[in-house]
Amino acid sequence: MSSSAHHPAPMSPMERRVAALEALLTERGLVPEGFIEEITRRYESEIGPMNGAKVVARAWLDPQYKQRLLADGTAAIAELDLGGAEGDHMVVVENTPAIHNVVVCTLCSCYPWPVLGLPPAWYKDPPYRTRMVREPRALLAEMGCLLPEEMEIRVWDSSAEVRYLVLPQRPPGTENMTESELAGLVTRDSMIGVARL
Amino acid sequence: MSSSAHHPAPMSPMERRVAALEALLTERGLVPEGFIEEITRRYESEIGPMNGAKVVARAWLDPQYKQRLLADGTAAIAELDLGGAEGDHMVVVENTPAIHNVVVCTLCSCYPWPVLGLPPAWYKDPPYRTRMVREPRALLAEMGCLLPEEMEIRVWDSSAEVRYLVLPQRPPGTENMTESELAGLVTRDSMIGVARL
Amino acid sequence: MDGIHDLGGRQGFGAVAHSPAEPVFHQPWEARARALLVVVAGAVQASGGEFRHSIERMEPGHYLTSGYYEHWLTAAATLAVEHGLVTGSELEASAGGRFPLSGPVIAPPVDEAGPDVGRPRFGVGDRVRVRDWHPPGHTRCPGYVRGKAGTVVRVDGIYSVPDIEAHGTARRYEPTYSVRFDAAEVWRDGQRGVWLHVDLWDSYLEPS
Amino acid sequence: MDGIHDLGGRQGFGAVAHSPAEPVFHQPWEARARALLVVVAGAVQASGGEFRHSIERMEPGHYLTSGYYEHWLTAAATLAVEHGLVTGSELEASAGGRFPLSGPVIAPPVDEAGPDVGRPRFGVGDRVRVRDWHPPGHTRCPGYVRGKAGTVVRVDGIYSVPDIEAHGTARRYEPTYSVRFDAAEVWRDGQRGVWLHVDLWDSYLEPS
Repeated sequence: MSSSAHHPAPMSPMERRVAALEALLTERGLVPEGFIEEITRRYESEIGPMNGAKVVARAWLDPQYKQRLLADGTAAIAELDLGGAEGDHMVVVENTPAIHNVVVCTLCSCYPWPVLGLPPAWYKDPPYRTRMVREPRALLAEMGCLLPEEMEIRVWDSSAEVRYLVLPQRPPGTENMTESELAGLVTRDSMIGVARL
Repeated sequence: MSSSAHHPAPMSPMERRVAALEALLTERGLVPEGFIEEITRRYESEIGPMNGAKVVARAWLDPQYKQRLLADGTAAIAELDLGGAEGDHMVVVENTPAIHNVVVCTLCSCYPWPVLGLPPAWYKDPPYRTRMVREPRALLAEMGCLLPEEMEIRVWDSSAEVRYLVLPQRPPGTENMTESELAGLVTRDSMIGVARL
Repeated sequence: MDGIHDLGGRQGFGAVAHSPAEPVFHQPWEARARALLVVVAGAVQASGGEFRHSIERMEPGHYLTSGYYEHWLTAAATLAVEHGLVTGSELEASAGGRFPLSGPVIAPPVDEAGPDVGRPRFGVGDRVRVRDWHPPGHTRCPGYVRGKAGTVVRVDGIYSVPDIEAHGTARRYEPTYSVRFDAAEVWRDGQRGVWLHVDLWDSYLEPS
Repeated sequence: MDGIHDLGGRQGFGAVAHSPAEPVFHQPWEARARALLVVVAGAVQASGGEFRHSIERMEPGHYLTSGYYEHWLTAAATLAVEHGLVTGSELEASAGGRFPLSGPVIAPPVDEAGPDVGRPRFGVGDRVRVRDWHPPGHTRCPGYVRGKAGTVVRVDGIYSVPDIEAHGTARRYEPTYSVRFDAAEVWRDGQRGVWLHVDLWDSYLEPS
């Protein structure tokens, strides 16, 4: 055993607070064994933007699926066995050559977990939440998403129960790709709407 | 020389920042010798609520002075040799049995320096600035200034060039007091309007 | 509550620290904090409104200088204390230091939820105006659209009103609408071709 | 600028830490910081508007977690850097650590001040409405009265408009008015007998 094992790094204040709450709740019998590890594993490995990418690829390949997806996002997404918390009321908004969609939550951090996983830090921090509803064209450009001046921007503030997924445009030159190859092209950012493909 | 003189307390981050700016400005020849000490001395000993208290006591004793004070605060205050920065445009607002006045600066910390000195920390901090324009009756009560429900409250937000002084009501039982005894009764809080006498 | 969380359109926050990909949790404690909120919310049967409001009540300086999972931990601890699962002094003793909790609820408790709204009052294309109000409790009506007129573009389901559920056991159900606002009318800055869509409960709206 | 400094009516800040009397300066560095602002403002000929805006541009989390004299020091250092008296790296080297400065001006520079308003447009008793606007630069028009109607109770002198002077060397002069608002109309909370008076420049107002 190395000497460092005898002297682990001191806990940070945040680690101490988390450990304190966990210890007290465990003492009260409120934390089932393995619960924390299991929920963490699920969010780290089972959900994430790879799920949304499958939905997008399917919509690109299957016009009838796309129609169902735009008409009832929740049901069409459930066809791919996706759903659950923060995905019970899904609305899918479609990018076109003339329209760009982008999603934000100004009041907290609402995000469609089943299709995109947990939100990245920048989505939850004040700069994005303050600016995306005030100056989306400038902010998108700053984030590397330059839109032609005549392109209409539709910002969706997830302030109630609906969660939004952006359906990006299918990039040109992808005519011969398989569904799984297409899914590999779809980035998280393109489904939030801070990038185009 | 004690040993502590050889090991002065380490400077706090704020002390280091102030020292850094001071050193650089001094190096550029921008800080006249003794300037900092002189300006500090003036704000620590020459200006303060004792000045406003003189104005109030005079107004209580001299009805004509009071009339001039309410008509043109700056000029009447200047009669007592008071004036200067943040006191160039003074308006005096009078408490009556039916009206209570209170002063705030929601955007920064404007305050009538020549008559009240520099503002206390709580006047400049968010709780006072947020709440005095939203729920003045509840906040005044919380600060110990309980007003009858039927008393009208007039809040003055010092958002432009005018600075406000509240003229408190003269307390009963002070008929035989001298001007200087009366001035001794007048508190800073009563001239901001967070207390009555 | 006109709280620090109501950030839409506020200025001075600088650049977005964008990263195209990042770990789900940056530190192991973030994952544990997140799971503990699930534990507490389940144990005390907290509604979504009550959970969100427990974050909104954080001391504003703390809110702005801490990340999302510190918000969740603060919410979990606050709800645990408010519902009597643990005490603040137990938390501080166990943590060996300060354990900041959120501030108290400043709105009165809601005993009477008022009548449900079973049918949408508005349809797609209707012009509506957001109430120009300042409720002291939890609300999902963002400040930046209050008093503004917009157009209903979608009628969604019927959902529990957060303003009610955050403040007691009473519930009221109302339709929500997606309402479209011209960004130039909201910000009066002449920008063109930008539409802001906000999802709003029925009682947040008036006919326009 | 809809900045963190525009605090009137915001909620969640808790109790006022009132003390009936206190030292003018709590620490010797506070007095020195205050004096250094006077030095810098004099050296760079900063207008009141430019000075205030240099505080308003502080990172919002820093603004809320620091006191008044840290605001002044940050303003002094920011103005000194922006006017080329010192550099940010000189400050950090000399301080031996971080020296946070305020963020950049986000409003465009003002070259044309526009015409002065030599006579008051409004008189005592006139009903006026505050412009419902969101200027990106410095302004002394608090957010909580924007769009609200009130009554002129006093006409004051003619003063340099802060919105102009904060952003260049141009100046515009206008009358200011003290405008009275019924607190119940501002906050829609039914409170009675409370009048809010805000001092506003001519161009902030429209006839009502």
